[in-house]
Amino acid sequence: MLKINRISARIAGITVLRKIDTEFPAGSLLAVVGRNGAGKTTLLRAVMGLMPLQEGSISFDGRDLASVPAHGRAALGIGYAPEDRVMFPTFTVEENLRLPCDVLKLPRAEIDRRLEKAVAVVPQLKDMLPRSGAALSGGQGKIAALGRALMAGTRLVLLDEPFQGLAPVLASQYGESLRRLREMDSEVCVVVTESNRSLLRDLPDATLTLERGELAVGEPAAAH
Amino acid sequence: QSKPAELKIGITTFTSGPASVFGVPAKQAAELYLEDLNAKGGINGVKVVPTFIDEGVGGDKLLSEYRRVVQEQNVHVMLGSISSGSCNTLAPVAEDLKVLNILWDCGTEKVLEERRYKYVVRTQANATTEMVASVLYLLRQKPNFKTIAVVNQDYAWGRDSWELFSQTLKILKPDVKVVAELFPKFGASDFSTEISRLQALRPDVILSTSWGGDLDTFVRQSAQRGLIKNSQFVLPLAESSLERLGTTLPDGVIIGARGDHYFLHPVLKDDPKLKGFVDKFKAKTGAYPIYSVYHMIQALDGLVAGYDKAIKANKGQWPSTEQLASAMHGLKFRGLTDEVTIRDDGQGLEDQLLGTTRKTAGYPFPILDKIEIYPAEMAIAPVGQKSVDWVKTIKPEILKDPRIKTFPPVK
Amino acid sequence: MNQELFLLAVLDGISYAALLFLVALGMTLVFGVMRILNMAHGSLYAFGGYFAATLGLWAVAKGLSPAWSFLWLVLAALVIGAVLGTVMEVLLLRRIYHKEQILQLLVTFAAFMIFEDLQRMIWGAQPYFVSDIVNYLGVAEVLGITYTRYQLMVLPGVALVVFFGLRWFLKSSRTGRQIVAVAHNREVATAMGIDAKRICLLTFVAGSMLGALGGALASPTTSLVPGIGAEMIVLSFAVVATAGLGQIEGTLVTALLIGLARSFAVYLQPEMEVLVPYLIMVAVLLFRPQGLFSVAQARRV
Amino acid sequence: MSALLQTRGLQLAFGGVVVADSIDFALEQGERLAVIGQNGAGKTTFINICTGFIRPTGGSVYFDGKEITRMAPRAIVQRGIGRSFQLPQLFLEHTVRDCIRLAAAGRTGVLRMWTPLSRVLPESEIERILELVGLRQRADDPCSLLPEGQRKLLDIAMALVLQPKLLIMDEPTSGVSTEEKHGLMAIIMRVLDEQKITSIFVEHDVDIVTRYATRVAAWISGRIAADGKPQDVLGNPDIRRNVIGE
Amino acid sequence: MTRANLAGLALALIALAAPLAWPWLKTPVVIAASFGVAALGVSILIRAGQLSFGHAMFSCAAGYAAAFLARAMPQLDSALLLLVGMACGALMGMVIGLFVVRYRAIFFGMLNLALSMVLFSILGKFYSWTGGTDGIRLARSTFFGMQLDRDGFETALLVVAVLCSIVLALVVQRYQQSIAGQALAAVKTNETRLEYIGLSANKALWIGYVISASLCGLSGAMFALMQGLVTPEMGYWVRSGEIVFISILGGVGHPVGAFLGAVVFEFVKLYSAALFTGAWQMVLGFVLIGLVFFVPSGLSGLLFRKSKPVAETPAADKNDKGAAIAPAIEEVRS
Ligand SMILES: Nc1ncnc2c1ncn2[C@@H]1O[C@H](COP(=O)(O)OP(=O)(O)OP(=O)(O)O)[C@@H](O)[C@H]1O
Ligand SMILES: Nc1ncnc2c1ncn2[C@@H]1O[C@H](COP(=O)(O)OP(=O)(O)OP(=O)(O)O)[C@@H](O)[C@H]1O
Ligand SMILES: [Mg+2]
Ligand SMILES: [Mg+2]
Repeated sequence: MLKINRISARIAGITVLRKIDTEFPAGSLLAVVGRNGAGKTTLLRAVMGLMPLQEGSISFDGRDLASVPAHGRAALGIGYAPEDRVMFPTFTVEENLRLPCDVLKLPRAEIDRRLEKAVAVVPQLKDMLPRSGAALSGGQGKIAALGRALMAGTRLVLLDEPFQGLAPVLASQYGESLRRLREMDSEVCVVVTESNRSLLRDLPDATLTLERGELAVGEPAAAH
Repeated sequence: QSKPAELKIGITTFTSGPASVFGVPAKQAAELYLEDLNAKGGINGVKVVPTFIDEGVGGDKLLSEYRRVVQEQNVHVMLGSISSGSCNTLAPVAEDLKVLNILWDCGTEKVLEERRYKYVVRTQANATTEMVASVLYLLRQKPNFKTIAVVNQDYAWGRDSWELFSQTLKILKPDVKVVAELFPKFGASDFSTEISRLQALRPDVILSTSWGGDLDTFVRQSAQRGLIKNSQFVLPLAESSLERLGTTLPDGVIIGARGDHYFLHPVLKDDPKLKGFVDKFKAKTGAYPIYSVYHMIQALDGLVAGYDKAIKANKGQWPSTEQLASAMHGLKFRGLTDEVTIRDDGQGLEDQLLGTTRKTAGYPFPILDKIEIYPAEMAIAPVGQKSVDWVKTIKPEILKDPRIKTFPPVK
Repeated sequence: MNQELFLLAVLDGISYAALLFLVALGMTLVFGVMRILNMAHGSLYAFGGYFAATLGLWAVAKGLSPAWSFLWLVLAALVIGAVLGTVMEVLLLRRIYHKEQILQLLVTFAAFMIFEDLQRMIWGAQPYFVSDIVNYLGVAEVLGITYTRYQLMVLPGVALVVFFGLRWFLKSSRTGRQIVAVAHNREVATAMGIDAKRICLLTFVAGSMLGALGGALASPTTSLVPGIGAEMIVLSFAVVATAGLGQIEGTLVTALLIGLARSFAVYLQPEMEVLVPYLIMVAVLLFRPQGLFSVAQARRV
Repeated sequence: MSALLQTRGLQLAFGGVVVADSIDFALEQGERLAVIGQNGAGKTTFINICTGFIRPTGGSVYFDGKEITRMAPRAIVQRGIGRSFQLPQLFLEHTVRDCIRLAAAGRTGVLRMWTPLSRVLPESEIERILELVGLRQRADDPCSLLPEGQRKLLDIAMALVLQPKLLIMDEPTSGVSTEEKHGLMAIIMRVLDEQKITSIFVEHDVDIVTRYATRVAAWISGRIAADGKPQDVLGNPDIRRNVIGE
Repeated sequence: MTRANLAGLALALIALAAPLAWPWLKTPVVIAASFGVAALGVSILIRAGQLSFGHAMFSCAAGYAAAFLARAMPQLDSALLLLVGMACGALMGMVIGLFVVRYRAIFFGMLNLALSMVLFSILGKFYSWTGGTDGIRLARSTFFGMQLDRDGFETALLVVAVLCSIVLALVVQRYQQSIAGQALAAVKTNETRLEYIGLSANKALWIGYVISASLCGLSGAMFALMQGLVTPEMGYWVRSGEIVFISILGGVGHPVGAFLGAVVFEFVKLYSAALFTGAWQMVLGFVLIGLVFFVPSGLSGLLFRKSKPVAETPAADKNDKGAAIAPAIEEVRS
């Protein structure tokens, strides 16, 4: 579904991604692991168009994303939960969740439907919906960010270090949610980055290892 | 001293800031005048080349620029300036630099009363003459008023002119009550509150020596709120706003001209020099000359007359700056209107013209009616005496002084 | 001070506050979303005023009824805001969003310097004044004092309409919500599908229009002279900082506070008039360092 | 009062959410306390109160026998509490070396403000500290170029340079990759032992807690739900259900 | 000796030598030195990320202090007046600093601006004491006990101004290497951490503020002596803006920058005022924009560029910083 063709990216003159070449197939759960600073966040940001590419290209359903502006990716069905959560503090959690669909000008009924589905996948959201986006702790924020990513991400969901800072109990609940998501929607592709391999357990179908901005050799690009 | 190839003069004038309403027309006048002068061969065969300095940049930058023009370009004659503040600043510097400085438009009487200058002269009247004449005109035209309020700009001119006006008024009509003294910020663009307050106070007379945008705004807002109909307005500097304000000014407002110049001067309006210039200026700029224009021409005429006198005294040789400066003192010359005399202290004697607005068919703005002209000699402190002391010695007889020229109403 | 004077001072204060509010609102809106303090905002005020006056003069020359003036005023503000706002955003600001805040401030300061001279080149140094609409609307008697209907009703009316309109817009409209989101975090907003570039342009243009609207509405009662904008910048800064940055309600309250204090100062202590806004600002910040209205900050440790 | 750090009845709520519910707590010299707990239970808030970042609405904090409840952070630091942060707090425009020096300057006090920064700490000392946390190669790089994990290391190093009596670390290993986690903790704990520094650290990783803590406190909704030996707390069924999960 | 120090020395020599050939240069050079000293002061704060749009108030106040004193005691030596100006700046900085160092970024800038406007308005309002907008003239007094004529006085002032500049640049350089100076630079990037290593951000800022205010004070006195005139204009906010402009033009990386900036500024202004009458502000505006776009580190950054690459402020950090400065238009929602 999403093809990454030998992309490189630089930040402040330093190359942080080197010729990454991989594919995210539909209906899979992929993990991107690597040490700190390996370039995991940068890879996801590149997919979201938040990071200019030095070379290479990314295509989605065969369409080159270079022609799609960064803000156009949500419309393609790509959802993103950033590493630092970022709930909009003046909206309630529910409004935060509705925002990406609202921006896409979806009909109200459709938004309600998606919201229902998100709550079904992540039951912890239910109590949080009326709370202010500013009043969440770190872990709650991660949950809410997941919910928001699901609202737009009907086809591809990118989660940046979702387990970081989660208490073990919440981490396993989070894993449950991801499983549920795949049960409910077998076509969706989920990409999770993680610096702490042990937290992932048996969740992913495949694992990509990043090392200093390079895909570690010997890893299968993708598998099912 | 040998004759220079060309005579460079520096002219400070406002080309930016609110006072550019005076500065820009005056600059145009200077260019017009010098074009003519140079076409006729300049001063004794020497062409005059002006360098303009913007006064609008503020006191200290003006000073830097003034110094630069004098020192770098080796200029010996400066015309400076419009603002009284600038005059007070520049006069001692000119003396220091030994450059002839003609105070060409500013009104402050203090500059020449506080110190005797060798190199600084003024080619027009000072504030004392202007304010005393304004009081006289008010008292002669509208003797029966009991209360007065003042709305002046908050800077030296607004304060000093009120000081002179109120002192003179106190001597000549001690029973008048001052009900409000308002000094809104210089360049203020809203007088609603001041006007509300004046409406509540209902003074018989409202004086404002403001000018430019401040005056325009004040008059317009007063007209909108009806204030101008209820109180007698006295606007000693409003000759410069007449054309701009158009029909906003109702009939009956007292207007001063800061001198005896007016394009419909009752005696000289058909004089070829005045009329010729007014027509030419109007053709070039589309507007009638205002007082700063007359003052500029007067200063340049004075300079030319001064050179002529100095060259004569120097047996036909080009004079040194020092000789020129001494020739300027005691000089008699004519600008566009009546003759001006420069006294020993460098102060010029210039008559004062005041009138009352009246709308006529001929112009899209009011003209001056009931014009009176006050000769300078009767309204100025003698050499060596300070104006603030002198105004206290004015006698009530001055109101009936036979030297005052009155003119019948315009038909 | 009797009751009559008191009411008068209140009326004066309100009509002045209305203008101040509009201008400051534009500045605070831009700051709230883009975190850029626009030093050239006062120039937009001046340009709005001059352009409205020019249109007004043209209309008078054409013999159009002054009733149309209202259209000119608003039209002038919209056009100037759109043109200058777009030019500034696209040519200058868009290139420096990622730079330090100090540099952003300096760029707008540079724009201010350029606009000051530009304005003089276009409109010269003569005062401009077009007051047909004020005369057309006439005066109302308030407690025996004549007061122009324009200042009594139009100015406060427009300010209130803009206030409630903007509140509603930010709260309830789709674009408004997007503006709030971009204000908080540009990158994540982009990931949510919001075109941050467009939103910034939109906000900046809207802010510019508000500044220009202030100028346009001031033009019927004010002479436009060079330097009028520089004055306004400092004053709206004072309002914006006192209000709390990005605070719309705060801006309204502060503008009223400053407007009223100013007019009372003219009655009671005229010497204090120019000092009043700054004294209020210092006093407020002394006790509420984040301004009158402020939101608790996100924790970052 | 013999405890090094003691709190009495700490009380704080954020808009209705109680994040400190009369916390009574005491820490003895030489302990290594791990703080675990649900997300949003109030762990960071507790640290923030103890270090003067937030003021509680009720209760008091004592350090070394003196009350420090309403003191400014720097006063508390000067009394001997150092801390590191959940999100590293660095001087991004300074080099790694200068960050260390500045941290040491804090120790030397205000009277030497005019001393050149370069003379605050002997070079050898700086090298030693950087060696310890593995940042020696990056000594002259600006902090802004460090990746998240190394920032975390520097953050901890800066707290260590202060030579505090008590070091409080907020999630020292979160965001640090698996490969480095254990090494990092081992080094830190060695230094703490050498210098006899008492410590508190917030940690989600049960492995690390078991291995390095002498005592564990578990937070649930603004309260300390369990406090004691690691095996006791980690074995507590309440904690297993609410914090660790099965 | 570094390249920057060499350049500073060369600049000083030129400043002393050029007026020998062209005597009219004395005024602009002294004025440039005066602006340079003020910009040096402001650049101290810029290094802490704090932009003051009101520092001209210290120059202005110092100028008036010197003028009042000279009026009361005409026999007072000019060198003493310079010191008085500096002391006045320092004193005011200490008092005002107590208040403003509690604020950061926009609030800091605006408070300074507001206070400078208070001073500006007072000077214009109370005209019986201050001479209103026209200001006060300073009569020329002795210089180091010598009664000098205009030319001699200007020369003496020139020499003193250049010497002061050199000494102050060295002092500031030394300050910036000190703990206090480095702590001030750290205020820009992380105050929380500063507090947690036991240093007070406010105190560091206060020290910097007082130093910068004294420099501006000296600058004001120097300016007043040169012009023989003080006006409220010296404290107008646009003047503060110009001082900031000069610091950025010169670059805050090295003390020489302030003086480079001042010289360039003074001459650009002088000649654009003469060549583009009525458009000199516009010229300066374009120069400033060009500067920000192409040489954000200023002239000194351009001339003595360090080899180290400077990281761009990352987008995420920027948003964070913004959030610290202002909580957006959020109230609307709650
Ligand atoms: N704003 C920046 N300026 C300079 N370098 C940066 C910046 N952002 C990231 N980098 C560098 O880019 C590289 C990759 O960073 P990235 O955030 O993608 O890593 P990561 O794998 O997500 O790490 P982590 O597990 O710590 O989140 C790192 O070496 C980092 O130092
Ligand atoms: N400044 C604040 N304003 C409002 N609520 C806050 C604030 N700071 C913290 N909170 C709330 O207080 C609660 C406790 O937060 P705290 O950061 O102490 O939790 P924590 O135990 O450290 O969680 P985590 O493990 O996720 O870091 C959370 O619900 C959080 O949302
Ligand atoms: Mg990452
Ligand atoms: Mg925490």
